[in-house]
Amino acid sequence: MSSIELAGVAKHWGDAAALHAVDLRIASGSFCVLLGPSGCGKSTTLRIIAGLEIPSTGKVIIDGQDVTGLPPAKRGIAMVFQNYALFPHLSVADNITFGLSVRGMPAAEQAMRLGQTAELLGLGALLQRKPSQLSGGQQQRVALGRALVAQAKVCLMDEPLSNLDAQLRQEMRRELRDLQRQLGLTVVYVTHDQTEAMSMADQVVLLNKGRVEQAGTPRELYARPASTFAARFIGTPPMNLVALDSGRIAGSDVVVGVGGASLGVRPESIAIGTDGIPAVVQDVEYLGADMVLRCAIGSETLLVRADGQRHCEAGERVGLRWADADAHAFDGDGRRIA
Amino acid sequence: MSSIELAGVAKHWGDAAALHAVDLRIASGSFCVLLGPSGCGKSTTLRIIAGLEIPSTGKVIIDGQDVTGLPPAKRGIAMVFQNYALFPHLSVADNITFGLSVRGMPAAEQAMRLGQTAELLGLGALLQRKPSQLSGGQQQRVALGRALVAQAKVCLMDEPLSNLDAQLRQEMRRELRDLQRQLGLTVVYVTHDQTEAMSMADQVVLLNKGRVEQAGTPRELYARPASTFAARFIGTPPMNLVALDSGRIAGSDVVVGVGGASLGVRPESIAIGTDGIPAVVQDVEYLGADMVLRCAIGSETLLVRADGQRHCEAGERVGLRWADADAHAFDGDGRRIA
Amino acid sequence: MTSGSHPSRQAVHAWLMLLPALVLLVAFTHWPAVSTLVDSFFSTPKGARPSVWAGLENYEVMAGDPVFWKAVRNNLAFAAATIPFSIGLALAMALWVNERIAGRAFLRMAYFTPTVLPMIAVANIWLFFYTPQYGLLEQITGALGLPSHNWLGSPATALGAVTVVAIWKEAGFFMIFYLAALQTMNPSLREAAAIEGASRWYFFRRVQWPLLMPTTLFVLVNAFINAFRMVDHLFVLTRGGPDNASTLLLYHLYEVGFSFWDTGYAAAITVVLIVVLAGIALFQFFVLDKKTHYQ
Amino acid sequence: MKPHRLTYNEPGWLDTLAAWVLALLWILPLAYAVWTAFHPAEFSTRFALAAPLTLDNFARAWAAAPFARYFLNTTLLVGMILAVQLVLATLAAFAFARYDFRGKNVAFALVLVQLMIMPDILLVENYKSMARLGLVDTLVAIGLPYFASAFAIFLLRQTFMGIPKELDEAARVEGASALQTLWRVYVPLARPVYTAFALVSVSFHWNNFLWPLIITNSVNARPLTVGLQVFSSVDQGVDWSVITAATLMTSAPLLIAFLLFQRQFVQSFMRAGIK
Amino acid sequence: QVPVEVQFYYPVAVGGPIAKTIDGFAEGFMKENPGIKVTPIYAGTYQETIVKALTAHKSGTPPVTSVLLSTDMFTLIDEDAVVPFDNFIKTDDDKAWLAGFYKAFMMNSQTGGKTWGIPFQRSTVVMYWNKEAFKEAGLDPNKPPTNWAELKDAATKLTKKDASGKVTQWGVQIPSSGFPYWLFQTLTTPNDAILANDAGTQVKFDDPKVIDALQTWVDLGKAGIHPPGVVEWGTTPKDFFERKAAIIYTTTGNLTNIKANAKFDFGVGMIPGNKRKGSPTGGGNFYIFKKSTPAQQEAAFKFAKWVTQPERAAQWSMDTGYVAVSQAAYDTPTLKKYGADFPPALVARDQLPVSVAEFSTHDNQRVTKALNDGLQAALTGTKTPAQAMKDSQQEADRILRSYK
Ligand SMILES: Nc1ncnc2c1ncn2[C@@H]1O[C@H](COP(=O)(O)OP(=O)(O)OP(=O)(O)O)[C@@H](O)[C@H]1O
Ligand SMILES: Nc1ncnc2c1ncn2[C@@H]1O[C@H](COP(=O)(O)OP(=O)(O)OP(=O)(O)O)[C@@H](O)[C@H]1O
Ligand SMILES: [Mg+2]
Ligand SMILES: [Mg+2]
Repeated sequence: MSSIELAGVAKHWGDAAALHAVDLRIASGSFCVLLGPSGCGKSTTLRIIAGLEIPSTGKVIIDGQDVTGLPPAKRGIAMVFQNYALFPHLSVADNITFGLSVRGMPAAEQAMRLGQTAELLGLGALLQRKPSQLSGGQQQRVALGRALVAQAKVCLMDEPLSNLDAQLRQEMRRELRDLQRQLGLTVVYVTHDQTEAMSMADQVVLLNKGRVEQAGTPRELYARPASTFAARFIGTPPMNLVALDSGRIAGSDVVVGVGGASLGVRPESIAIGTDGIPAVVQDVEYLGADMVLRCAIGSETLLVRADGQRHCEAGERVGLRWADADAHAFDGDGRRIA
Repeated sequence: MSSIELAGVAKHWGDAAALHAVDLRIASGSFCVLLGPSGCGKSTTLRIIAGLEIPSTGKVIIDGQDVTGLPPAKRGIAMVFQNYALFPHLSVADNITFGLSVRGMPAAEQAMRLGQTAELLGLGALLQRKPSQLSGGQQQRVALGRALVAQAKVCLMDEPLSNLDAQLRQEMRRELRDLQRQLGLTVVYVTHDQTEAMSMADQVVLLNKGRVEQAGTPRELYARPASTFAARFIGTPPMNLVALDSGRIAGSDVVVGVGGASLGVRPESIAIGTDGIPAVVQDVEYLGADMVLRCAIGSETLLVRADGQRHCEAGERVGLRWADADAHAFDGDGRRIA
Repeated sequence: MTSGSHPSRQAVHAWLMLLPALVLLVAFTHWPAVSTLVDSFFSTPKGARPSVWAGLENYEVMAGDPVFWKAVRNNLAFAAATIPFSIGLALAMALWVNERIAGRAFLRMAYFTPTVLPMIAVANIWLFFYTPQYGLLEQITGALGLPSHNWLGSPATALGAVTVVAIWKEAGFFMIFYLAALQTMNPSLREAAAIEGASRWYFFRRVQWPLLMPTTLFVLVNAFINAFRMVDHLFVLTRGGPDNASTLLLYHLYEVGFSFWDTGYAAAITVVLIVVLAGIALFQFFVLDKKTHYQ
Repeated sequence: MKPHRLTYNEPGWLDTLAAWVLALLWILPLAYAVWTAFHPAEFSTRFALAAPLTLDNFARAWAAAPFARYFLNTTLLVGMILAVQLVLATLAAFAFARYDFRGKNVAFALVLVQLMIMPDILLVENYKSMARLGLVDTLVAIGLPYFASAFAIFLLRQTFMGIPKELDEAARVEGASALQTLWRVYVPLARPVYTAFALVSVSFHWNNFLWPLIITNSVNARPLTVGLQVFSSVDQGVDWSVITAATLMTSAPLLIAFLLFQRQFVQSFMRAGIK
Repeated sequence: QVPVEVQFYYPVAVGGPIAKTIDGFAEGFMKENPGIKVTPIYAGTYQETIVKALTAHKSGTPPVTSVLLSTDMFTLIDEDAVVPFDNFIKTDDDKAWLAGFYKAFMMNSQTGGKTWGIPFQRSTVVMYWNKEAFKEAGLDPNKPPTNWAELKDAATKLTKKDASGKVTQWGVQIPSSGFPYWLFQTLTTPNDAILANDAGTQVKFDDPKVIDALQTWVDLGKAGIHPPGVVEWGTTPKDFFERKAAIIYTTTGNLTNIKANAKFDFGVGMIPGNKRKGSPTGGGNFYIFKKSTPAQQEAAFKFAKWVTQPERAAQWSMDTGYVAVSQAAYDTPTLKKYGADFPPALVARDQLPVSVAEFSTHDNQRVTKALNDGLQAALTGTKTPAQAMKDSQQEADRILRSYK
């Protein structure tokens, strides 16, 4: 069992700072998802945990032991690299079993584990190929396989499913989650896919510009975003943030029941009908199961998620409504109020 | 304006066949999305259009001209590679303007276009960096920038947004779509993200094991899947396919109004309530805005999408209902019936 | 070329790119080499006696020339020692100075000195190292209480002494190419291997070594050829002596060609040398090239 | 203690020790040359700390030949040879590495054959050619037989073959012609190898002796080694003091150049930016 | 009128700014002979010079004249590269000039009644001894050994060993690398053996006197008073400076070097005799190449004659340490004074009357190699002297078969 702790970890490259004093605690056997916009420092965090980068300041503690100076090999981790880092001259099979043969595992057991992993990832027919003969998604699965086969106590995954189709992805998520539970792995998982973050994580860590913006369970992040950044980042389409002008929606005389500088409402919390706050549909985006309407109130616009089967046209006048519990208030700095 | 046509294009590597006689027509100025499971031949199709691979058989016709033997440079295309293929020795700026300077565009114009593109992609602060100093998503944006800056008539994109966070992705989609419309580009776009496919495409081409499974508008594919493969592939969670046993749901005595070997119903088309077809909730997956229930009827299970705010527990008994228009029937080979 | 354009146009482009180099090669290598081949079938012209067709006579002379065979034997021993040692050392050196080792710039220069220093001068310095009584080697062995030895002057050690100098020179030379190749290697592979817990040795064996194969192929072919054409230091160190104990093929060839001025015989040796070398080197190349992973 | 560097890719102390021992062995001749050149002759075989320093040996060596002119010639010579070699070899290597054409293997074999042919063997023939071209006693004549270097072609071919195809493809999609791709992608990516070749080629031609001696007559066309050779004639026995002084004098530019250029051997991140 | 151009290749075999002296000669000559332009071209060592000259010759553009080893005479004749000087000897003055060279030097310059080379930088082998070492060993420092018995005796006394029995100073050292045959002649000549006939077509390696001479050399080593194995020529002077060898045999060309570097009093003496006295000559001659115009050849001849005039020969001798080529040179005031100040400079001259030609035959290098190999085989103990010389003889006979 392996817990992971980052204490005041920062990372600079010359002037450029990728991480500013990050503090983080990942419980042993939990599934932690790192989330955040592109370039916010997710991979860097992962690489520091792995021991591939040395933090400029701060400590990395795994299982209570300070491992900041320890080489990766001694940390008992497995990793899926964002860029795969497959060995180009080795076959898929050899890539996957690389770590096993490093540890001198008997060939028979290697073969067995390879078989299992390959089946899990649907790579059975490709074991003799070289990475250059694989499709992008297949390469990614090999990278995943290499990390999974080791069954290391800590598994770091950097967008391991980003190049897979939705279906396979769905399957993989389930398999990963099962595996993690079954083996009691501590997983640190980077993804930009919110559904993934929401459905898999025990803990979501939201990074922004090298700082931890919010850390908590998926529900917490969704239900009580700590800042406008968190509010906008989680949820597709994102939470609507409406500027308030002394309690009214800016540019209108609609009074809302909260104070602060802005009001947040999730598109899916808004019911669309004929009554409620009057708004004008400006734009319709069709998404299959549902559709997203852009509606204007005063000088502000709100996105509203509606059933995909419903018919709606730009220019239509509609009424919007949401429950008080679904309204979030933020102050001028974007921090949550209360 | 540039239309693209593939006529009987096949591609083999030794024994392995990546494409079997694909026929495809992409109208000039349209946005065509290639969709399909990992390894189905999407990238290969794109690379054949680009001229990076020579088809084993068949012809590639761009704008009525057979370009099968023409080198990539002469085809007037731009391309985002699935693996980015950034020039590691060039700065971000030089990577983006590579094509412009190769074609001898005046420096002033290059600088202008670079500025526009960098701003569009949020790369302004990184122009002097080398690819090795970028995060994964930043690299992907550079790759995108390199293709966009050329404003070539045909733009091929291989999962250009797969490593971006949801928000940026959303923005990018909009920008790409705008740009495509504005410049009248013909775009062939590979993605594994259905929302992307649905929201962006004029035409979706669904590939399966190197064959075109179905081609049509997003609505067509969603509303009238041509096969069980297409039915299951599009939509998250996918369409439920329930085996029928002489007009009844297998293992139960529930009679449904259609014939054939299986019945398809989308999870979002199923209403959950207290009356309707009786079912037992087996499992609940929480996804933020909504949740997915796995419900059992007889020996079959169905996924049902429900509102995320609703409370529901495994073991609960519920009633399911769907409209006749939402039921799809497929024959024993998985082809749609009528 | 993977991509598109018409095969015959491709060929034209390729030949155009080769043309300048090939023209010069033909003019200054192949053409003279062919004339050497022709010479080898003629007797050596000597003043009043013009050269006449001699058929295989020069080759027969070679077959019966004990010094030639001695040189062949010496050269095989020389090659057997220099090739593996110089490649092995070059690789070790390159691996060291590729990494952040203490004093890297100095180490790099130290290993490269054999290439920078002119061989004439260096041979004289080695001569001092090997000199009996007060030479460097003697000063060291003397300090250790070992008996004095005439390294270059006794048949048992002359070839070995010459071989050491060759290894010294070659290893530093090849090091630079291995170093360059290592620098182009993808650093994430090392990271992946580090994560998997691979030791440095394991990483070398399973990843670096196979990925260095293109360079090794290059180095191997060159080491092999150099083993048969490195002679500079012999001129100063032993001149093939004592009693041909350290004669190598090319040195023998020089003697025949530029001391004896027996151009016909020299041509015959040249032809045999080139044919054998080319045969083996091209065989090495074309066999190993197929097995080499290039990217 | 706080680590500042990644330990996983660093050599351990055992490696460091071995590397240093080997380096000290390897540099011994140079170290000896430095010792001897700066001390009077009687210390050329005795290593006493108290030995007096002197620049006499350098003065004697400098006076023995028109070294200033030779330096100029040699610099021009190696510059010219290197430039031509690089251009020709780059083109040829590119053709071998990235084109498929009939006769490729034969052509490559023909190139490789040059490696086996010792240039000295071709002395007489090449002298005749130069005489016919009227080039005897010119720098060009020294360089001409070396312009097409099989060594460089082979080396660059190996390197080019290792350059990720993705980058070639990207360049071509961007509209680059073959030559543009070569110049803007292949050449910069192969930089460490170019550096290696440049160092080796310059060293070789800086020190090459017999052919330049034979083909040139006048001070205006002769390289350094011809001047250096004055000291290597051993009729009077080896005078290590002056040989080493002359050697250091002529090799110093090379050593300095190496120290400067060895920095060019930096990770080229050839696959960065490729997923 | 266009001046006649004379390309002149010369080797440099001794250290020092020789090129400047040569350039000075050329300038001096041109001043006196305005119609001639002499271009001196430094061509490396002797070996490199002949490679350069013959390469140029084979390409049809040889130098007009060159200084090459006297022993290369037969090679050059065989290659049909040179012309005899006899064509140019027309006046009495010319004849007197030719007759003025020491006989010993002319032996390597003439064959078949023709003169092919003109002695220029010539040398001979002499003996150097360390006077201090003599004193320490209880020998008279001013009485060097004059015959083999004395040599052996002195060498035995001069050989010093340290506590562990390792020799720290050898009694005598005769180098045997590179060109052992030449040093060997310092043993065969006193043993009254001549290795080759004048025509260069016949050698006598298996002559008992030759074998005996070789046996003597080998025995010096076996007796532990001469270093074992093959002794490097190049390090021999250093061995002498370092007092690792008390007596050495080496060329007179080393005199300047030894004078400058020996930190002890040393003597220079004639090679010890046995049945007679004697030593081989060595060094280089002027040759004139055939493929040049008669005018050029004539000019080259003039130059050779001019350079070997007594004053120039004297200066050359002092500059280089080589033996001046004629008695007249030694009679010039400058050289006389030099000899008076530094008597060892005259030893070589004094030895000339008993000196013999350096070993040379047709296909010279090949025959020489046969002899060298035999000598080294005997010295390193792989063959007995008799066997070694028999093998060498056989090989030489085979090579020379076609010249009879
Ligand atoms: N060089 C090759 N040799 C053999 N097979 C290859 C080669 N390149 C690709 N393939 C195979 O061709 C099939 C199609 O590959 P392609 O890259 O087109 O897939 P894709 O649809 O882009 O998949 P992904 O979404 O995973 O990128 C794959 O099964 C792949 O393994
Ligand atoms: N070698 C480097 N030198 C300078 N800056 C770097 C270097 N490597 C990364 N960075 C910067 O550090 C920041 C964090 O990078 P990181 O790779 O951790 O981002 P990320 O969160 O993984 O983003 P993505 O989702 O795009 O992969 C980025 O802004 C990146 O540009
Ligand atoms: Mg990242
Ligand atoms: Mg793909």
